[in-house]
This record gives sequence, C-alpha cells and structure tokens, in this order.
Amino acid sequence: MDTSLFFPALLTGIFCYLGAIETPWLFGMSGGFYIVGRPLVAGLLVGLAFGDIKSGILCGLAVQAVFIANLSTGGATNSEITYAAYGGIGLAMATTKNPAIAVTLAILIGQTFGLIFYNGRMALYSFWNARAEKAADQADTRGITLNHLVYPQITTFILRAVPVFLAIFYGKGLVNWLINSIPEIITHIIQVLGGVLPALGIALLMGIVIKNKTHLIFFMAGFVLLSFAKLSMIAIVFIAALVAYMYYFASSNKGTGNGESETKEATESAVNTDDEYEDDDLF
Amino acid sequence: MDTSLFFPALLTGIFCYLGAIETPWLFGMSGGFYIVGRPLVAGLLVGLAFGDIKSGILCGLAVQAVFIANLSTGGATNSEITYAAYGGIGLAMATTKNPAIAVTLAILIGQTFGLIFYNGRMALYSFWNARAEKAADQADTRGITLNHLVYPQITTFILRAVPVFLAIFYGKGLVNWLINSIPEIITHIIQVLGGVLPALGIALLMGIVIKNKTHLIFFMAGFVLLSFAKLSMIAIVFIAALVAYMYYFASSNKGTGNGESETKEATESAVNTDDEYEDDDLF
Amino acid sequence: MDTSLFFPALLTGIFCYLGAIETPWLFGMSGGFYIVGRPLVAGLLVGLAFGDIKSGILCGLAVQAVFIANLSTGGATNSEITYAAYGGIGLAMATTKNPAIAVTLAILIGQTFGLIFYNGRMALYSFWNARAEKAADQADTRGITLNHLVYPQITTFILRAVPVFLAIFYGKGLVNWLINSIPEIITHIIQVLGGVLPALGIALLMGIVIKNKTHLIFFMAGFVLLSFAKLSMIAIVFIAALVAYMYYFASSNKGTGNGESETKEATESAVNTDDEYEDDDLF
Amino acid sequence: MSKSDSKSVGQDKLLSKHDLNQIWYRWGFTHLSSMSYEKIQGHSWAYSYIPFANKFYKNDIEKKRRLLQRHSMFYNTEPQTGQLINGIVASLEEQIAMGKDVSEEMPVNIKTTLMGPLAGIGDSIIQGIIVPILLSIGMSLAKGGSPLGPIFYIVAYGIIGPTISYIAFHSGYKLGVNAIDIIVGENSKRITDAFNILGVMVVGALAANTIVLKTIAKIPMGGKTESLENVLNGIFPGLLPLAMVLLGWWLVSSKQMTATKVILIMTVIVTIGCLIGLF
Amino acid sequence: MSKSDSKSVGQDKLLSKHDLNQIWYRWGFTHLSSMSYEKIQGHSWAYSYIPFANKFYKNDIEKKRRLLQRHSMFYNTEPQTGQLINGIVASLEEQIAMGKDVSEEMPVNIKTTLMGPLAGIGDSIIQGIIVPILLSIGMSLAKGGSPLGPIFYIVAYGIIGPTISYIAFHSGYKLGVNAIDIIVGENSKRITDAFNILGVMVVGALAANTIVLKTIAKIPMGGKTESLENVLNGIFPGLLPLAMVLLGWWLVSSKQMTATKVILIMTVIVTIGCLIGLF
Amino acid sequence: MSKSDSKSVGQDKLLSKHDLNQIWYRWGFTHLSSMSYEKIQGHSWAYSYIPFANKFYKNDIEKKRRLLQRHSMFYNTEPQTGQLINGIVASLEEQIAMGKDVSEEMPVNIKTTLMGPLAGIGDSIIQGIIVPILLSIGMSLAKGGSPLGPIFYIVAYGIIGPTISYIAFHSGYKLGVNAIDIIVGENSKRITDAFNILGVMVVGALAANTIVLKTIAKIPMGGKTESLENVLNGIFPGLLPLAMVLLGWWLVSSKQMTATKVILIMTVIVTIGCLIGLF
Ligand SMILES: OC[C@H]1O[C@H](O)[C@@H](O)[C@@H](O)[C@@H]1O
Ligand SMILES: OC[C@H]1O[C@H](O)[C@@H](O)[C@@H](O)[C@@H]1O
Ligand SMILES: OC[C@H]1O[C@H](O)[C@@H](O)[C@@H](O)[C@@H]1O
Repeated sequence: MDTSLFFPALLTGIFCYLGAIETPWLFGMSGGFYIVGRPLVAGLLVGLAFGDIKSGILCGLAVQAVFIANLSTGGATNSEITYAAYGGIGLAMATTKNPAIAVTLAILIGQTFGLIFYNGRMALYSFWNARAEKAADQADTRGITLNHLVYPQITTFILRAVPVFLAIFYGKGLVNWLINSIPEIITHIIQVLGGVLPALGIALLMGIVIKNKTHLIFFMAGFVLLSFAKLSMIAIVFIAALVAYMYYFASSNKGTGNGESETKEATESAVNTDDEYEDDDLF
Repeated sequence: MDTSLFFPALLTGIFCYLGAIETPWLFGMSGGFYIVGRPLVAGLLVGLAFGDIKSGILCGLAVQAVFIANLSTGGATNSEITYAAYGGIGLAMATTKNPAIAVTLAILIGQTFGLIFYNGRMALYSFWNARAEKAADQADTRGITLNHLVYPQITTFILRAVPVFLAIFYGKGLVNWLINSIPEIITHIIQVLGGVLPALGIALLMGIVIKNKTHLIFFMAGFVLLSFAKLSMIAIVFIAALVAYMYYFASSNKGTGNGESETKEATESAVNTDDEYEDDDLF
Repeated sequence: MDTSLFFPALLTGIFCYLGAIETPWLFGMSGGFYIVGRPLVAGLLVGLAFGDIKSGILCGLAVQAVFIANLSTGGATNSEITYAAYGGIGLAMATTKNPAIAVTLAILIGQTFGLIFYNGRMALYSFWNARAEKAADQADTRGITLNHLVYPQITTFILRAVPVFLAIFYGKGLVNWLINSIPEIITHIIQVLGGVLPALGIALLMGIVIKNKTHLIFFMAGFVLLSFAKLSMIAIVFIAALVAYMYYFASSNKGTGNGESETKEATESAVNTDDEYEDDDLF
Repeated sequence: MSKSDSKSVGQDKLLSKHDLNQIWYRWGFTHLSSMSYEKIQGHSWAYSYIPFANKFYKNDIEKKRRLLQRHSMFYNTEPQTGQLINGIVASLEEQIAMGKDVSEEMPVNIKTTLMGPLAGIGDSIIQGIIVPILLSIGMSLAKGGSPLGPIFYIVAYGIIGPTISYIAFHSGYKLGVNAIDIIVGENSKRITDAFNILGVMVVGALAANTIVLKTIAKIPMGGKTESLENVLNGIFPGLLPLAMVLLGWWLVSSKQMTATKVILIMTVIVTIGCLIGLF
Repeated sequence: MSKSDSKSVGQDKLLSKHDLNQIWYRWGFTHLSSMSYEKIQGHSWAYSYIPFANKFYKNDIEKKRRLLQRHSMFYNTEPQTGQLINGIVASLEEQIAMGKDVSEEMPVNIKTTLMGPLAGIGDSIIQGIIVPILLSIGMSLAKGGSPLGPIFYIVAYGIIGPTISYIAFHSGYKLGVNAIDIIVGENSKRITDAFNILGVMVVGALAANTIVLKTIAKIPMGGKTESLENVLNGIFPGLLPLAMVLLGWWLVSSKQMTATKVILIMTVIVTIGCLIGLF
Repeated sequence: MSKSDSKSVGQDKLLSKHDLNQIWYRWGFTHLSSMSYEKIQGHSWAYSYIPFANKFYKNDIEKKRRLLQRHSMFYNTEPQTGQLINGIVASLEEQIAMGKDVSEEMPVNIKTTLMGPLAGIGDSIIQGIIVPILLSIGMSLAKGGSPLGPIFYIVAYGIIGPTISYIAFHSGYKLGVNAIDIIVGENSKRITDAFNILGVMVVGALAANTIVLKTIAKIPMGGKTESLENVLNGIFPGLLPLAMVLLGWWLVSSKQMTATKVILIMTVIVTIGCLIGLF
C-alpha cells in the first residue's frame, strides 16, 4: 500500500459522493450531478487531488466522451456515471494515468458495480421513505428532516465515498494485474464499446423526444448537418431553432394574425348555431 | 477484320439488347433498362467482354456522366442511352480504349442512329400490337403471348444486337479514320456538349416536378446547397426531406392534431346548421 | 500648395456633389446616392481623378467595408457616406494613398463634419420648401421648378463641392501633420471602430425588418450560416428565400388549394347561419 | 361497396398466393415488351391475365374474351411503383370472377384514373431521385476503374427496384378500391405535393452535380489577366450550368419544345461558344 | 368603383405614353432634390405634375392650383419601389381630369396610406438585401485593386434600380386603385411578412459578413498562452460582432436611442476595450 | 376562481420574499436527497414546507398534518424546470393558508397533472440539449489537458441551472393557477411540439457528434485494397454510428427493451465485430 495515496483516494471518494444524483449540498442536481458528476469535471477534481491536473483532465476528457449522452429519467439511468467517473479516473490516476485505462475502468465500473450500488441504494432508501412518511403523518417535522435528508445522506456517503476510497487505496495492485493480464482483444473490445455506448443514451433521448415516427426526418437532418456538412453543435442548435419555429408557426391554423380569430369565430358561431339547432329541436 | 473481335462484339450486341427498355428477361426495366442499360454498368460488362475491366469501367464512367439525367417518360426519351452506351463504349474498347472517344461516339450514336432506331422500332411494334389486340378479341391467349412477347422481342434483338455487333466488328477502321480526321474543334465541341447534355434530362425532370413557378425556389436551394455549400447528394436528400415534411405539415390546416378535428367539427356543424337553414326555409 | 492638385480636387468635389442623396442628375438616388455615393465607386472615380486607379480602388475598398451597412431611412442617416467617401479617399489620395488613412479620415469626416453639413443642409432646404409651397398655392409652375430643383441644387453644390475641394486642396498639410502626430492608440481605436461601425447600420436595418422578437431566430440562422457554415451571402439569399416561401406557405390557412375554400365555406356558412340566428331572434 | 364488405359475404378469396404472384411477375417482366406509342404497356395486362383467364373463365369463353379485351387498351404508368394499380385491379377482377357486385368497367376506370398520377410521382422518384443518387455514389466508387462502382449500383438497384414493385402490388391488392381514396384523396394530394418539393430540391442538386460547363475565357483584372471561370466561381459557382438548365426548362415548359429541338439549340449555343473561345 | 368599370364609360384614356413617362422620370430624377425633414419628397410630386397641369388644366387655373397644392404635402417613401404609388396616383389623376367619379382626396389618401408600408419593404429590400449583396460581390472582385469590382457594381445596380422604378410605376398605373387591395390586402400581408423573414435572415448574414471585431487578448491554456480570439472562434465564430450588433439593436429598438447616441456608446466600448488591451 | 380574483378580496399576500425563497431553495437543494423508485422526489415537498407549516399552522396541528401528508406522496419531475410547479403550488398553499376558496386537493391535482409534461420537456431540454452542448464546448476547450474546459463547463452550467430553477419558481408563483392554462393549453401544446422538433434535430446532431464506431476492414478496389471506412465516409460519413443509434432506438421504443438489455446486445455486436476483424 502506498500511503501517499491516502488523501487523493479519500478526496476522490468524497467527490464521488458530492457528484451523486442524490447529493443536496451543491444546490441539488444543479451543482452536484450535473456539474461535479460529469467526468469532464471529475478529471479536473481528481487531477487536483492527485496533484497532476493535466493527466486528470486528459482522463476526464476520455471518459466524458463515453458518457456524454448519459441519461437519468424517472430515476433510472443507463450508466452510473459518478462511480464510473471517479472510480475509473481515480484508479487510472493511481496507476498508469493512461486515459484509455481510465475509459476501460470507467465502463467496467459504471456498467457493473456502479449500477448495482445505484439500485441497491435506491432500494435502501425506501426504508427511509417509509419513516419519512410516518413522520409526515404525525406532523413530526424533525422526523421528516432526519429521514429525508440526514439518514439517507449518511447512507449514500457510506455507499459512495467508502468503496471508492477503498478501491483506489487498495485496488492499485489489482488494476496493475488486470492491465497486464487482460488480453489485448478484450481491451480493444472495451474501447470500441466505449465509442458505441453513447448510442444508448441517445436512443433513450430519442425515445423521449420522438413522438411520431415521421419525426425521424428531423433526427436525420440533424445527423446529416453534423456528419456531412460538418457544422458544429451550436450552429445546428440555431438551425434547429429556425426549423422548430417554422413548425410552431405552421402548427397554428391562424393566417397572419387575424386568421386565428377568424377560425375561432367560425368555430364559435358554428357552436352558437349548434346551440340554436338544439333549441330549434325543442320546438 | 480482326477476328478476335468476334466474341466481344457479339457479347456487346447481346448486352445492348438486354439493356433495352423493352427487354423483359431481367425483370423488365428493373434489371434491364435501369441496370444493364446504365453506361456505368455497361462499362463493366463491355470491359468483361473485351477482357479489360479497368478500361471498360473508365469508359463507362465517362459516358455515364453525360447520360446521368437520361429520362424516359411516356415512352419518349431524350437520348437512346443503350445504343449510346454499348455502341460508344464498345467501339472505343475496340479501338483506342480512350474514355473521351467513348463519350464522343456515345453522343453521336445516342443522339442520331440511336434515336432513329428507337423510334423506328416503336413504329414497327404497332404492327404487333394490332395483332395482339385481335388475339385478345378472339380470346386467343397464344396469340397474345406471341404478339406481345415473342415476335416483338425477335424484332428488338435484330434491331439492337445485330447493328451493334456489326458496328463494332466492322467499324474499327471507320472509327480510326474519324479519330484521325475529325478536326480538333469538333471533338472539343462534342466534349463540351457532353457536359451540357444532362441539362436536358434535368429540364425534363423539372417539367415533371415543378408544378408552380414559385417552386423554383426549392430548385435553387437544392442547387445552391450543392454548388455553394458543397454538400453531397445524399445529404441534400435528407435536408430536402425535412423541407418536404415541413411543407406537408404546413399544407394541412390542422392545428397540432386535435386542431384537425376541431376544424372538421366546425365545418360539420356549419354544414349541419346549413341543413337546418334549409329545413327552416321549408317552414 | 500643390497646384497639380487643383483638378483632382475639383473633380472629387464635383463627384461628392453627384453622389449626394439629393442630387437628381443621375436618375435620382438610383445613379447618384446608390452608385456614385458608394465608397467602392468613389474609389474608382477618385482614382481616375488622381490618375492612380489601383490606389483609388484599394482606398475605396477599405472605406466601403466600414460603410457597407450605411442606412438612410426617413431622411435620416447613420453616417454621411458621401462626404466620408470623397473626403476620406480624396485626402488620402492627396497624401499617403494609404487605405488605412482613408478609412480613418472617412470615419472622422463622416461622423462629424459630414453629419453636421448634412443636417445643416436639411434645415436650409426648409426655406426652399416654404417657397415651393407658396408657388404651388399660386399655381406658379416656374416657382415650383426653381424652388424644388434649381435653388436647392445650387445650395447643395456649394455645400458639397466647395468644402471638399478646399479640404483636399488645402488640407494636405493638416493631414500630414495629423498622421504624424496622432498617437498610435488613437489610430488603433479608429481602426477597430471602423470594424464595429457597420453594426449600427445593421442594427437599424434590424429595427426595420424584425417585427417580432421571436424573429431573432431567423437573424441568428442567417448569422450562423455565414459565420459557422461559411456560406456566401448569395447562397444565404437562396436559402432564406426557401425559408421565406415556407413561411408564406404556412401563413395561409388553406390546405392544398381546395382547403382554402373549405375554410371559407365553413366561415361563410357559419356566417349565414349566424344571420339566420339573428333572423330567428326576430320572430 | 368496399372489398371487405363484399368479402364477408360468402366466399372470401379466389386467388391463391401463386395466382397473385403470377399476375405480379408477368407484368413485372413484360410491362414494356411490346411498347409502341400507340399502346405502350397496354398488352402486358392481357398477357398477365392469361393464367387467370384460363383458370377462372375456362368454361365461359365470352367472359374470358371480355377480360382479355378490357385489358388490351392503351395503358402507361411507371411500371414499378405502378404495380399498385395492378394490385388493386387484381382484387377487383377477383371480385368480378366471384360474381360479386363489381362492374366490369370498374377496373378499366381505375386504370385510366390512376395511371397518370402514378406515372408522375413514380418517374420523379425513380428517375429523378433514386437512380441518379445511386449512380452518383456508384460513379464515385468507380473512380480509377474500380468494379466496386458498377457492382454497388447493380446490387443497390437490383434490390430496390423489385422490392418497390412487390410491395406496391401487394399493398394495392390488400387495400383494393380503398387504395383509391389513399391515392387520390385530400391527404394523398398533400403527400404528393410534399414529394414534389423533395423532388424539386433534389433535382436542383442534381443539376449542380451533373451539368458541366466551364468558360475558358480570360478577362483583364488589375493589370494581369484572370480566368473568367475563377471570377464566376467566386461569385456564383455553377452559374453557367444553372443558366443552361434554366434555359432548357424554359424551352421545355414555357415554349413547349421537344427534347430534340432543345438539343439542337444547346448544340448551337455550345458550338458558337466554342468558336468564339468562350467554352 | 373600379378603374376598369369607369373606363368602360365614355373616353378610356387621357394620358399618352409620353405623358406617363414624363410623370415617371420627373419623379425618378428629382424625388429628393429638395429634401428637408419637413417635406422630404413632397414637392417632387408637384414638380412631376407640371406638364400634366399645363396640358389638362391650362384653362382651369383653379383645378390646376388644387392639383399642385394637393401634391405639395409631406411625402416620403422608398423612391424606387415607391413608384408603384406614383403609378396608381397617375391613374387616379387621369380619372379626375376626365371628370370621372373620383374625389380629389382619393390620391392624397392613397399617398398617405401606402407610403409607409412601401418605405418599409422598399428600404429593407434595397438597402438591406440588394445593395449590400451587390457591394459584397463588387468588393470581392475589387481585391487587389481591380476596377472590375466597381464596374460590376455600377452596371448591376444601374440596371436593377431604374428597372424596379419603371416596373413599379407601370404596374401601379395599370392596376390603378386595384393595386391597393394587392398592397394592403390579406395576401399582401402574407407576402410582406415572408419578405421580412427573408430580410431578417439576410441581415443576419450581413452582420456576420461585415462587422469586424477581434480580441487580441491572450489567455493561459495548459501552460502556454493561447489567443482568446482562437478560443472564441472554436466555440462561436463571430461572437464579438454578434454581441455588438445585438447591443446596437437593443439600444435602437428597446431603448429607442438615436443613431448618434449608439455610435457614442460603441466608441466608448471600443476605446475602453482598446485601452485595456482587449481589442 | 383565478388567483388574482381571490386576492382582490381582503388580504393579498401571506408569504414574504423570505418565505418564498425558503420554499424554493429547500426544494432546490434536497429534491432528490431521499430518492427511491417508490417516492423519488416526494418527501422533498414535505421538507420544503416545514417552515411554512411551522409558521402558518403552528396552532392548528391538524392542518399542519394534512399539509405535510399531502406533500409526502410520490412525485417526480425534472427538478430544475419543474420548479414552475413548486411556484404554482406555493401560490395555492398561500391561498389555502389565507382561508381562500381553494380546496386542499388542488395542489395535489396540479402536482400530478403537471409533473409528467414538465419532466418530458425538462429532461429533453436539459439532458438532451443544454448539458451535451456545454460539454462538447468544454471538451473542445480541454483538448491537450487545459483546465479551461472543465472551468468553462462549471461556470456555464453553474449559472444556467440555478437560473432556470429560480425563474421557473417565481414565474409559477406569479402566474398561480393561470400557469396551468399556459402549460397544458392549446398554444403550449404547439410550443412543446416545437421544442420537441428542436430536440430531435439536436439529438440527431448529438448522435453524429458523440458515437464513434469505425470499421478496420479493408476491401479490394481496383487491384489494391482500400479501407472500408474511407469508402463508407465517401458515401455516408457516420453510417455505422447511425446504424447503432437507430438499432438502439428501435430496441428501446419498438421492442420496449430495458437499457441493460440494449447494452448487452450492443456488447455482443461489438464483440463479434471485433473478433471477425470488422471493428
Ligand atoms: O424524469 C424526471 C426526473 O426523474 C428523476 O428525478 C431523475 O431521473 C431526474 O434526472 C429526472 O429529470
Ligand atoms: O412515364 C411513365 C412511363 O412511360 C413509359 O412506359 C416509359 O417511358 C417509362 O420509363 C415511364 O416510367
Ligand atoms: O425611408 C424611406 C426613404 O426616406 C428618405 O426618402 C430617404 O432616407 C430614402 O433613402 C428612404 O428610402
């Protein structure tokens, strides 16, 4: 064991807790999950912890590419990005500082231990939820605070900071062994997989935004503007905004302003006369 | 006469028959006119026949560029692409194997002999048609088969395979003489004309798709996306699909789904009350 | 005084009069303000006057860039482009022939003396207007001609040709002194300002065309197509025409032609029945 | 009366999978095998219905005669997408053969009504979009003489063409007369219009991609001479090809000229241009 | 009562081709020759109608006076596209001179109604689209000092400007009051809106094309320093010009500032930026 | 009865700026601090209302109990954009506490009605557009290991996230129940649809930008071998990534597969592809 690893490993563990989706301290998700939880930021923070910012950022950059389309909706996620980021980058920094190793480890951790711990923690929280509910039933505000905030956060801290710390502090040997003994084809497969993984997040996003199969046309247009026309994401956002505005404009059946009222009038007078019609029926 | 030319010339003649618009054997136009009839494919086939695939393909490529917008609508065509392809490429392969010669010959053949043979054959077929009609009137199914399929195909075979075979087998001298004696300016003019010829096919296509002069705006947009923005045809198809979808979307007067029914309702209730109105009139 | 400057300076003064917004002689604004008044054209003309076309055009090019979005609406203008062009280019040609000097002088003249002379002249013209009005009241057509055309043009000629001539003929020393004594930072600031000045003209144009804040979306799309996609202005005009056509198409509430009449029918029958409704009320 | 209605009465189907496929591929192979300007694809219908006639009307020579006769008239459409009509008519002829309440004029009317619209949309999609795009890909793969180019095209169109034909036929058969609403109804008008827009844009791109016309003239520019082509490319790349195609379109559509006349005019322009050193 | 109606009664025309052209070019030459903020183009109307007045009202001094008077009021529009109004008014004055049932207020009303909309659309098309585009082409041709640049511009605008003017005038005259429906009707609103969209996009491109503002600051980046301009270009090319023009637009439209004030503010920003080493 | 109506009767406001901000930031900090699949954000509501309960219901334990109870139910939305709902509910709870005519079910109904739509639009804007774009900018700035990349991202999202949260909450409070019309009304449907279109296009670009899959196979081409990747790039750059994402989408949306299953399938494909020398 390399005792100089103690503080870096500890800090990385704490960061892994602070970047968790359930951490409140940095204005909830805004500063936690969405900032500290991003591998790009993790690279900087772990780099600072290990005193080698440049290597940290290079690892973060590589890992971020894999998880750029990470998605968390309805509480479910496609990869445990925080464990992946801090576990992967942390272990890589403790060993070879090689970004490719960071990516491999991040994928392994994110898609296995990470998801297991994540779902385990979700299950455990039901226990605190039940107690919080009871507290609410009894108008026990202290109970709510304890069971909504204090106990769950202790749980999370234990489930995140501790294993990540231990993994980095004690895992060096294992990782070195892995690096040396894993056949090259496996590393290659994992690398290729890293390129493909964002496809899942994007597929999930498509599931959210594509309401109608014909809208795949817009997806293809966006794809083509980047892949063929080599436009940047920002440029495409503006072009997409134009298209969206045109869609909005066309979705109304108003003409040029007064048309709207016209149609409304038509509908209304039709309705009026409809009433009239019913009245007529009465006589 | 170069007897080694016999089989290549014969095969080229047969291909020229198989690529004809009226050939049934390769699932009609699908495999005939649209595949074997294309100069690009002709290049490969003639190349195989002459045992020099590469030169064949290079000739095919050059000739294809001239006829890429070849159009056959309502039975009429702007150039006889099959005679042009097999005559031009075949004669070039029999002499200099020079793509520019292939283009020159293809244009000469396609726009003169080709069109004459094509229209001659169309006229001849009226004869078989009359007999097929009589057969139908007499419920003579064998007569239909003979006059719709067998006799016309023999006609076509004679009109295509034979002259192309003869031209290649005996034409070598003539072509060599032409190559040597045609003044350079004529070759230059034909070359320039080859670049301009696709404009006709495209003009005819425009005649089909442009229903409204203002739609020239879409034509110009497509032109500009290729010529200025250097996008590929495929990319432009996707962008055009987006535009077409927006056009489709805007062409309805439905709002966002339920709008459609609303308007329908308005119309219907208006119609109802219209009926009512007439009923009222009665009393 | 350099007497060889006499004719070039005189010609430049006359051009400055001919390019004025109020000059009639070249079919009004069409040939005057919009042609002779443009710095690009001024470069050619002053170059001819000074016998050095190339330097003239290079100066004109540089000055044009600053004033490309010059705008004159409702009689008001953001820079006095004609004084700027002929004053700036003329003085530069009389001294260093340096385009950067031409730009500096053009900005100084255009934004100070130019605007003052412009507004002064506008005020003076009210005097002639009053007399023209009186002439009209008396059906005095000669009076109209004199006060609408003759006197105002004499005024303008004096206010434009004379000062520009004098400035160039006598200004050489002053300009040389300015060039040598102005601190570099000032020149730098004026140069930067030259790059920024078109922003004002464009902002004024935006004020005219943007009727609705959401239309900034179209502005951004145009901006992005040039700055990110590096398309030329001409290409963007065609793309913008497509967008505008789609907007026009969507702005109608007609379906695909017959839809329009449908909606109209709905409205009309609704109106009919509305009348009916009122009739019913009467009984 | 809709096909599904009538089918619910008594016997439901007459044509076996094999009968249907026979009608499909007989047309698929021979649609243009006796094409003249007089009949174009007319007789291919009679030919497609020979097995049908022999099977269902073998005892009723008069009906057989009428069947073959009514399918010997002038007919023309895009033969691949147009299989939709063949499918619809197959469903109607099946009804007629079963003695359902479908008049014998019905198939004829449907053929004459639908062949025009389907020719327009079919030609522009196949000859205006699919074929040129596959060819341009094939041509770029064939650079340097690689057989990959033609092979790509053969495989690609070899799959697309027959697939369109097959799907069109079977959709037509399944929908029967209902297909007509879909083809000539309000929404179909909108869809066709949208496809036209797609077509127009692609054809615009095609023009820029395929027409080649360069000037070799030089113009004086700041002392030295400069190639006019470079100057034009700086302003509007492809201006000459554009001018040519717009001219062609104007001659074809506004002046109603034939293709041959337009070729002549273009040849004259090119010749003069070459002689005066422009091209 | 529409012009065509009234014309069918009795005499049909009064103005010869020459009379009309006189009205057209008198305006075309002198529209702004006595411009003040008070009247702007007002007197050019009276001047245009001098030959008309002398010809048709030579015996009726009162009518002549009224004619010249009603055409001496404040008037302002884009003078080239605005010839449409001159055309309409010419047709009305012709009616009046023929003694048809057209009130003398009519031309005045039409002038005041239409001058605003036509100024808006005319200015944005001419000053916002045509002139800057022709200038940018001319500027690219003028690189290196070639006279081709200015000559191109002179020829191009020299054709476009007077052509617009001529067509606008004669369309206005031909349509007469009917033109009003076309100009202020429902469909014209849609067309104007569409032109505005076109204008907005082109102006956006113009902003990107013409405003130049670069930062010369350097920022530390991974040990070395890197030019901030490069970094910005990697994220958003033209961000500084965009910021400037949006600021300008905001000051002009939301803060209702005058052009001079905006120039002052920009000068202050540029000065400070230069002094602190930003620009 | 609209909020403004009721407010015009008697006392107008109960919540101080400080009360409101407390509700806002208590949610802002702890929205997910006890997240389970069972309740997700449910208890954060109760926690947010503790000071409110203690202040306004300190003497009415029953009301306090009901308040905390009704805010302990399952709840889930995008927590930042979703603050709109927290704002609306705050305005309703204020009404209830003031004894206005607002039923206690109202806040509950509003929460269940709005949480779904706001989750959809919020997730796609934040996770689908804002975060990936800021990250891709940050990543390009971080090239070579520069801290500028992560710092840019931290600052940018650090401003955007809380700002959205703040504006959403206060708009919700200001609009009160009127916000509902705006959120679920006809026009809002149109706006949401338009945002979806924006989202779909950006996600398409995101797919092209982030998924990496290259083939290392070689194919024979005119004698020599040529990299298949180059050939594909000539035809359709990004074809393999596109195929992958379309496969993923099809599995997720049509086959209703879980994310884990999709990962397994992708792993299998990648493994086989690597073993046969394709990737
Ligand atoms: O889908 C709404 C919401 O659900 C959960 O709370 C989390 O997954 C969030 O990230 C998400 O925004
Ligand atoms: O136009 C319809 C149809 O007409 C003829 O049959 C041929 O020219 C075909 O190529 C074309 O598709
Ligand atoms: O705005 C209309 C019109 O007003 C004045 O006459 C001048 O500024 C013209 O340039 C402008 O076109």
